[in-house]
Amino acid sequence: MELAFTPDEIAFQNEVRAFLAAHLTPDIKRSHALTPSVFSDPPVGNHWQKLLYAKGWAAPLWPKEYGGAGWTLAQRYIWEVESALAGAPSVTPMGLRMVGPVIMKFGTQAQKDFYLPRILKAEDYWCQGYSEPGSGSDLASLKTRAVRDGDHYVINGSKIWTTHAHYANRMFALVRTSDEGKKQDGISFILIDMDTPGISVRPILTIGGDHEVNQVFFDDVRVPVANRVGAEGQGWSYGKYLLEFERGGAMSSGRLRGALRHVEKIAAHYRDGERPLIEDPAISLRLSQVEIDIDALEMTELRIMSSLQTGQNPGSVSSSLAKLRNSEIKQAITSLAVDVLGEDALVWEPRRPLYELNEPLPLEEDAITALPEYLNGRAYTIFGGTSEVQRDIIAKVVIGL
Amino acid sequence: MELAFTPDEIAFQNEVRAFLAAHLTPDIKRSHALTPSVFSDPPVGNHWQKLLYAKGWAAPLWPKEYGGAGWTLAQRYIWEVESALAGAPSVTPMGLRMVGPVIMKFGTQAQKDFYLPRILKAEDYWCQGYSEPGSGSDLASLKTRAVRDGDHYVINGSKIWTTHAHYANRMFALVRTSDEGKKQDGISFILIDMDTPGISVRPILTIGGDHEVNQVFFDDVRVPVANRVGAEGQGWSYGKYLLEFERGGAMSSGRLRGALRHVEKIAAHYRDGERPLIEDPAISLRLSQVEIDIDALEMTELRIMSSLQTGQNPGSVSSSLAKLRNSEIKQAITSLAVDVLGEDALVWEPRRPLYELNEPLPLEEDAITALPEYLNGRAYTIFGGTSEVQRDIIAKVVIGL
Amino acid sequence: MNLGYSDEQRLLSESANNLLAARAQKKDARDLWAEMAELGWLAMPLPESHDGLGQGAVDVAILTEAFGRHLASTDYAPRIVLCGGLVAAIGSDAQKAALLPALATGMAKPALAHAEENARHDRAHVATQAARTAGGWRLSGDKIGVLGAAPDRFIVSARIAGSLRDRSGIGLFLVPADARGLRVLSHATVDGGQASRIELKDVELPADALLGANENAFEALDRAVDQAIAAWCAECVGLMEAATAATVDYTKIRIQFGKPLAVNQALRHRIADMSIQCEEGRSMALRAALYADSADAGARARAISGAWAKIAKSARFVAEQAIQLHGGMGVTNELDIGMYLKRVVALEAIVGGADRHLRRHAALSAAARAA
Amino acid sequence: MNLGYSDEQRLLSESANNLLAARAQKKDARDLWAEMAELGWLAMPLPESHDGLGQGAVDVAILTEAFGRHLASTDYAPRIVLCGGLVAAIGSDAQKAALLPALATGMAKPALAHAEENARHDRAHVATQAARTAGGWRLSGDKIGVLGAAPDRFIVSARIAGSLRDRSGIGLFLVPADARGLRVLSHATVDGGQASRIELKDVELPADALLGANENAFEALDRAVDQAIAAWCAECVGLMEAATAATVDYTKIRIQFGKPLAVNQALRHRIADMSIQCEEGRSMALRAALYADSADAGARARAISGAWAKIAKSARFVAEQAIQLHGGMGVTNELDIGMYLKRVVALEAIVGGADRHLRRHAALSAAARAA
Repeated sequence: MELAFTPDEIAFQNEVRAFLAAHLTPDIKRSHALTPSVFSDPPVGNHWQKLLYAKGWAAPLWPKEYGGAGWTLAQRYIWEVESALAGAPSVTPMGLRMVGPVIMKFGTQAQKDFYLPRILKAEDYWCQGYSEPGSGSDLASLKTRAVRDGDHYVINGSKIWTTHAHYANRMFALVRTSDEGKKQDGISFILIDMDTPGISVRPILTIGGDHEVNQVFFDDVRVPVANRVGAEGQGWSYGKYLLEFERGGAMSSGRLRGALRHVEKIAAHYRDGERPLIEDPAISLRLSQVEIDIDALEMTELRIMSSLQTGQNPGSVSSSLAKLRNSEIKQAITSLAVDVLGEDALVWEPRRPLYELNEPLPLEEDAITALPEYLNGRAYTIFGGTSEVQRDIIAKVVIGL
Repeated sequence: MELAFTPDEIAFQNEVRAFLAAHLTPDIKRSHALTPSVFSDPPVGNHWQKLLYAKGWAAPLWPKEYGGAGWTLAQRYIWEVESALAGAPSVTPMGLRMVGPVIMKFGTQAQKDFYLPRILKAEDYWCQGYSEPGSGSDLASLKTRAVRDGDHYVINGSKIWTTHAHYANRMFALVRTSDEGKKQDGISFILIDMDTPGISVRPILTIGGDHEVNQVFFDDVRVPVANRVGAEGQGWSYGKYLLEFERGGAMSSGRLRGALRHVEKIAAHYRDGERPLIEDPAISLRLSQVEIDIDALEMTELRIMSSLQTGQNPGSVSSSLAKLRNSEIKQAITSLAVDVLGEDALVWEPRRPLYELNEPLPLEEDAITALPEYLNGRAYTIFGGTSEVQRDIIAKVVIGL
Repeated sequence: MNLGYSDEQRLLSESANNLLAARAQKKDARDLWAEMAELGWLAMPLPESHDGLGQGAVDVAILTEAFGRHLASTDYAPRIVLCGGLVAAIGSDAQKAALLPALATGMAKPALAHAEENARHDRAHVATQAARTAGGWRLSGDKIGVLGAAPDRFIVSARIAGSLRDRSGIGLFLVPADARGLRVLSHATVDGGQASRIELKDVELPADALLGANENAFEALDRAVDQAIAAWCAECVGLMEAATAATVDYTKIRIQFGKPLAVNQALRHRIADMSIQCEEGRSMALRAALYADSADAGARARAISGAWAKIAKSARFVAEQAIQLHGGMGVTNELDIGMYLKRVVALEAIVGGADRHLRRHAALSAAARAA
Repeated sequence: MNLGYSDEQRLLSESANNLLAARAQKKDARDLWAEMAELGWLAMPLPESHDGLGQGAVDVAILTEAFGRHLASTDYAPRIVLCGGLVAAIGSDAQKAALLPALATGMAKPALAHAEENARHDRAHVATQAARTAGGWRLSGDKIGVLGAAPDRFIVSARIAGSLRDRSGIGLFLVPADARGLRVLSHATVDGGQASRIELKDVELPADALLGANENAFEALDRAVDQAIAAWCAECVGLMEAATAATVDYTKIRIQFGKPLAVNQALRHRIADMSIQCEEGRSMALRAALYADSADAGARARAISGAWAKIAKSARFVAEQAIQLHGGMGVTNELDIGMYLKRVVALEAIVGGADRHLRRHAALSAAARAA
């Protein structure tokens, strides 16, 4: 058993650091740091993805035949940690980590040839059409209907919580193509051009004041049948595959560590009288508590990675646990940041994007995002499967009833 | 609205303090303090009850016609606070607060004449035969059977968690007299002489090493039908009346306050190097946290009392809430005490009763009970309706589904 | 001992809640402040000697609880309880006559400018300097978190003597909004209100600008802030109860997997915990109100900080869980549910968090034990 | 990076768990210590130069995890890891030769006498005095929490120089159990074991009683205690998993209101939380083991205290909830379920609680930031 990296891994780590030093400019870092959304702003993430693409690093886990980096899990882990600690933007997962693998596994050759390179190069921006008003955790109850009409499906209904739908040019969606059998049956997986007539997008502002999510309406939207991935009525299983990929593929401890370092930075310049807040016993204990929680999650992620590397299946408890703890720790970090603000947590800055404002901000740049991040971050324990659903999943596996 | 006492109430408070100064001897206090059980040791509590009886204070809430003190709720509250802070033993509730009110309300004249004075004078010691192995929170599923045979019931079965059954000379029990209808029907409330042939008592030691509870076996135990209280098959409603009386009648904040003062006392003589532990920031914050929690419970109890005084019904949320918070705060206090012990929490003293030992104890008298109290105190959130059941009750009322 | 409301208090509670509920439903945009003046609400805690009604902290709490329930009027406590309370407590007769009747009619809109950078809710932290001049005083310094939209004057704490966190040597100065050398930078607040940072640069004031000619105003300030906290405790109770009620309603209506969310035991227990914290909060807010006017400063401070330590934590829990149980809808601006949390965050920024007040409670307890 | 067990480690884990499970089932009363000696378990972490196997902290953790799961052998860590580790680290060749082979065969039963009243787990708190004499040393002082039944000798920490909590000037002395002036007061421990307080009154020792002639043994002691904590972390993981498994079994069998307890979502979520804490505990115990032998004392100490802060809290939660979910039966001596909690309480008394180690972690982090 060995926690240290191999010489090859250390060489890779150095290469990553060199790349970050060369390409992660202060401007990019600032744009990322001044985005209080749960996700990176699309222009920021896209710009970064293009730089990664030029290096061949856009898709860490895609096989090389599809233009992926073909990294080992350890390499990907090193990448995640280094880029998070350096303050790099995160690249949207919607193309690379969500629809990409589904197309790769279940798509036709034509679909692969057309979509995969465009995902890789950030030429397309995808959004996910899963949730609907009224469905929520009970995703399979979705009602958006796709009715066959010759070579097209005619789609009617509505999707909600659609991240970056106002920016995306494509959507992958689960739609109902049949009412027969169980509700999970009769769901198909379909790729939709966002400029197809009949689609309208209504912005939904989050409580932090950010525009990340939307409601998308479909009014007789005609989508070619050729845009269906895999077999009709099998969409649920593809969607589940994607969700597992989404959760199990998370290596979140690096990003948490980066966020904690940021709070430490704020806590070092806020003061209580003469004393920097980071020396306040209550604050320093909470910083240690979060650090320890990140250490635990990191080791858990490394253990999962280690068993994946040797071909073992870490199981659904692992992915639910990682999702759960990641979201709880993120929230603990954002709460701590707001407490560090003290009196300044009163100050509200609604203008967006912050990194493009030319006027002075009402707080220091380091501190200005803490409050909207805390508020938007309430979503961590809701989206992608609520904490309650994760606990249901874990209990089911552990208890077996 | 007025938090202060009236002149009459202040006069009463002074009377209580004078009584405690005169009768609560160091010996009695010591016996009580050195009992790590959830309940007072029967000899200690009985002795104290006899002193109270002599003063006419044995039964605060019984009407005067039955020999009760006939106090107002405010007087009873004053009594509870003063006697708890002074370190007085608690008197067993089984006679005075549990079976007594049931007999008073549902018993025959003969039962009242015989039992009530004996309860008042501590001539009888009662135990409660409710729970059974396999029933637990689902009390109504009880199986101990009483079959009519002439003027007697013949009882077979077993009761468990029977506090002080090894000391009691009487038991009030719920027994099944019929299998017809709902399981709550067919339960009768019966008074049993503990020296009736066929009764055997098996001690159950708690994890703190104390003998408080027992399992009681009934093997063809013949009990006169005249010992049944109220109508056959109506026992469940009497039992419920009693449980409500037990919970709603609690005025527990005084006793919690006394327990917290005791922890402060230990924390003042334990030291970390040169510094008394009570000056340790972490300990002093926890002491404040508990104090605040007690303040809140006290105000809740006073609010309940205030609405009872004006004839309002505080409702079942109040009694569940008081039970829940009382048990949680008690546990917080016992945990804190164990943490104050530090290295000394390793030391185990299994001998009982501690107050009768003539050899030296392995720890200071003030500290010796902390560990068994913490362990036995795990029962607070289990007995008398688990915390989970209390939350079920509150949710049912609040949600209405 | 009697902890029930009087008939008048019950009536006040009903009328306040009815009025605010009706305004919210009609999206009534008429000036609430003017209506409150008409109803006598602004006059409630002000002294009878100056057009006030002389009512106590329990009555104020009835009002602010209703504000919390309906997410209304965040200006009441800072303007009436803090500014009004300070003028009533230590103002000269002339200052009282000038300000109190105008507060009662809603004409005067003063704001307390006390908090400063790095103060971290230490109320004796005053770096702003007040220097004596021939004609009176010259003030210089920066203030943050000055509550309320467009104040017409400020009550500015400034140090006359002593060093940074000394309790002695602090004075309160009446500064008109148009004073030379005063710069007001207003900003939005997280709870949808307005506040400002102000910069005082050699602001010249007459001698009678010093409130009550009092060069040691800390005690009065400390008490007024505690009284405002009592009002905010009650506001949080209203807010927690409203958030819990909204959550109960939502989870009963929202269907998931063919059943209302509210049948899930895990959510039921969460709601039970929210309800428990509402009840405990109500107890503590009542306790805070009953101690707010107490002559025993130590007992008052301990009761207030104890109540706030409990309530700030409970309110944060309840408001966060209300969002969690509303799921996706909870994290949007489409529902009001996020507003409860924002108001709690704002109050913690104003008053200090649970940690801060637990420490104050512990320090006061240690002092009480040593005495 | 590779975090999987080797085949040897898997085998060790299986055989340890099988053996202990079989002993528990048969209520096997034969001396476990002798059997462990035979199996080579006692020799595992001892140096190969002296009949040891030279295995590392991960292997020890495999063993102690099994002890935790089966509530077995609380003597291993104090005797082998602590005493054995100290002698191996700083003992002279003669001391190693005298003690280590005897430890490996189970013949020697030493105990570390280090803790003192008022130390509160400050490892540099040593009031016991070691004075130089013509023939060697004279020791006086009192020790508490000396672990193990009937030790045949003690390793006593005593101050040669410096004041109460100085890290320098601490020596470790080998003191035979029958030394004149030594009084051993043994007592039962909460986890069902034995420990003692010892009083040293002018105990005369030869010059070579000082371990390794080392007058600054703090670093070695600090490291040995951290290594023992790594072993105890793993023990807690075994214990937590066993308590959780027992709770799952019980709630599936126990019928209430016509259904198994385990169908209640509130209990299911509790069990999910217990499982999560088991997994996190496993991660942290592994981390502790991987850092236990690290040359970087700061990184080691931070990893150990971080792991223990997490695990102590988790283990207390899991053990308390295991009792809660067993209901009435949980609070009796009729089931083993209370033993898990008692062992956790004992370990916190020995090692210090989560609070104490969180503070150590924070202090080390502050030092690292300052560096």
